[in-house]
Amino acid sequence: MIISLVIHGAPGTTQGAQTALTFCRAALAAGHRIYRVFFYEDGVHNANALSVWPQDEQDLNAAWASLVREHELDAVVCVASALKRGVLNADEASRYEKPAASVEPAFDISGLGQWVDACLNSDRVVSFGV
Amino acid sequence: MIISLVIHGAPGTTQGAQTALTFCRAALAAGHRIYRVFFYEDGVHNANALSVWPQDEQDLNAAWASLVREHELDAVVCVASALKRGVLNADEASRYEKPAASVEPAFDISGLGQWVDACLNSDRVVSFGV
Amino acid sequence: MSTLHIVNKSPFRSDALQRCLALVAPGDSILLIEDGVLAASLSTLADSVSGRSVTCYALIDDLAARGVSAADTCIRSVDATGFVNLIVEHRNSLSHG
Amino acid sequence: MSTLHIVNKSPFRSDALQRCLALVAPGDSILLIEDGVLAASLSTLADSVSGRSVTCYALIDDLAARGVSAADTCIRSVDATGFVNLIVEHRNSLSHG
Amino acid sequence: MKTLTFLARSAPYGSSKAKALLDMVLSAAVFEQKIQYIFLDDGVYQLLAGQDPSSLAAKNVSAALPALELYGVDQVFLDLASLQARGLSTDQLLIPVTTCNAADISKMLAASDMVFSL
Amino acid sequence: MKTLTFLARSAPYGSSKAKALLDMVLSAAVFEQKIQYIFLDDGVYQLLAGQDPSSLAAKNVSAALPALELYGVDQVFLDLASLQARGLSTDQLLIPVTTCNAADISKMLAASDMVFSL
Repeated sequence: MIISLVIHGAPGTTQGAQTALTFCRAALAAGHRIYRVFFYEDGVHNANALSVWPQDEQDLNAAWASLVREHELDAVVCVASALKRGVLNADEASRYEKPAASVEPAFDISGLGQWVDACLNSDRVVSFGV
Repeated sequence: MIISLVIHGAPGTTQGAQTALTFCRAALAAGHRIYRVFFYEDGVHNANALSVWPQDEQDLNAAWASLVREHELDAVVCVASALKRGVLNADEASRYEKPAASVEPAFDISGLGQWVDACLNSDRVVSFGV
Repeated sequence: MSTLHIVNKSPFRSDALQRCLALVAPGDSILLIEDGVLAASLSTLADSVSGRSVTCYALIDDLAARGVSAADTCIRSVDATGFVNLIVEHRNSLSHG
Repeated sequence: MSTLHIVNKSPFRSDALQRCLALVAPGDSILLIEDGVLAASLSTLADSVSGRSVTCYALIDDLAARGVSAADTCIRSVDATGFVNLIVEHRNSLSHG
Repeated sequence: MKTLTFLARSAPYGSSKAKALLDMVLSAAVFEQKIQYIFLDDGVYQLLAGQDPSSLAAKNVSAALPALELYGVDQVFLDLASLQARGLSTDQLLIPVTTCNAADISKMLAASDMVFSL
Repeated sequence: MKTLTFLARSAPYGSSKAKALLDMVLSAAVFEQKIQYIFLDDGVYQLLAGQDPSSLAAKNVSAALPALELYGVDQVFLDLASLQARGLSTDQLLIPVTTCNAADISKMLAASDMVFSL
């Protein structure tokens, strides 16, 4: 089955991002196809490349980046949510005259159209961290 | 009177940071001394220098930075909260081998000891965004 | 020697106001802010504090934003300066999460 | 043609479970996750869905983390694979915010 | 074409949820999907006339409501019980909406491909 | 020395609030302030024995509880009504605590310089 995920919660603050990660791994292990993982609102913080987790805690940002790379997932960060929260790629950093990019390169930054596209092309869309 | 603020909420996601900003301005206008503004948990996102707000919305990050500069406020970001959320100064970016700093320079990054110190040296401590 | 109880959550979605009412003592005050002001439009809040020597306030900007008004004259509107004054007048404040 | 209702909030702090129960239809299922599993330890949930052809599940990792267990055998524990299967078996899912 | 159902259940201004769901609705409308936009629980406050968030430096969420029909979002519902539980009535609302009850919403959910609730 | 009162009212693991308040308590303890640490509402779940969050890749919040006294945090209270409302009893708790009621908490609040609640 073709499944997409929408993630609303920041890692560390609420549990939703962790639940989504575990769900995503289990869906892949069961042979389902993950069409897209869409990060919305505070969910975009999962794609922040600058976060530094304590050594005695699981680095949830690294775990997402690693899962995305390993399975070549289509991981999309909502651009409006990301800009407001300081999650930028190099183009945006340059355009808005910010000193640095901050998005983990395994994630794409795009619009809500990518979420609609995921609805159209998936059998199921599951929301986490609402 | 000597007042300190503790801010738990991210700007834009919940209203607490905006309420705190308005409270802080009113307290200053009434002649009170703001001993410290302590940003904790998701509140550290108020100090993110990379955020880009839509042109038709108030830039809450810029509003905080401007208030802090204008009144030379002691604005402190909790280091443990900030690291996990990717709000770093140049020293930390270098130490943890991250590509960039992201904290607005008007804010200091320090520990919860600064919050305890604020409790000891203030007549009132008010929490926002819990 | 009194506490300013600050409630910022809708009384319909969260139990924050109920938990506040369980702890409020005579001489304390309650200040509704943010989505908490939605409780100001209900008569139940005024009934709950009636006879308990508890004063209720609501932040006027939050009422106006939502287009609601206080159901009872016993709930007083305050602006940001009034909020600061309430903090000064009470010994401590408790922001109910 | 049924819905999987996902509830992730404590039944004591939030009205999410109540709002879920107001919308649940025969053939639907309820999955408790995160702080939502705290409802599994109460007999009231089992009573609420009794006779309504609604099946209740709780995520086992979330029960174990909090040291609570389901009060009633009618609330079934599932792991992450079971969660995925529930998503597959239901036409859609509704994450109650 | 898919049937997408949106449950607007949060009061405006206290959080970004009302705006975040509205943005999803408008995006889905651009792609011409079948949309059911249902206001219930605290979401009914989004429909109240007379909102003025200017002093909060926030955008008026209700300003977009009259334009929903232009976007092709013509299936807008209001849960009457939610409105009444809050001491409100339909003549206080900014736009005309079709009232419904919990059983109606359950039926709409059963006929939906995907459901989003904020 | 100031009297700081901490109201732990959130269940562990669903959010970072339990850990965030604990970190505040421990920091205040380092500065040797008078601390009242009160577990009530869903915060009573923080005291339950048998928590095992290893499969959530989360740290066990309750692991720090037995060390509280070493940090000088010896005023730890539990709201008995909150515990009972959740179908729990004191013999299910990880550490011994002094039970209290709402009136006791109101008195502690009145005697506090600052109050923090998460």
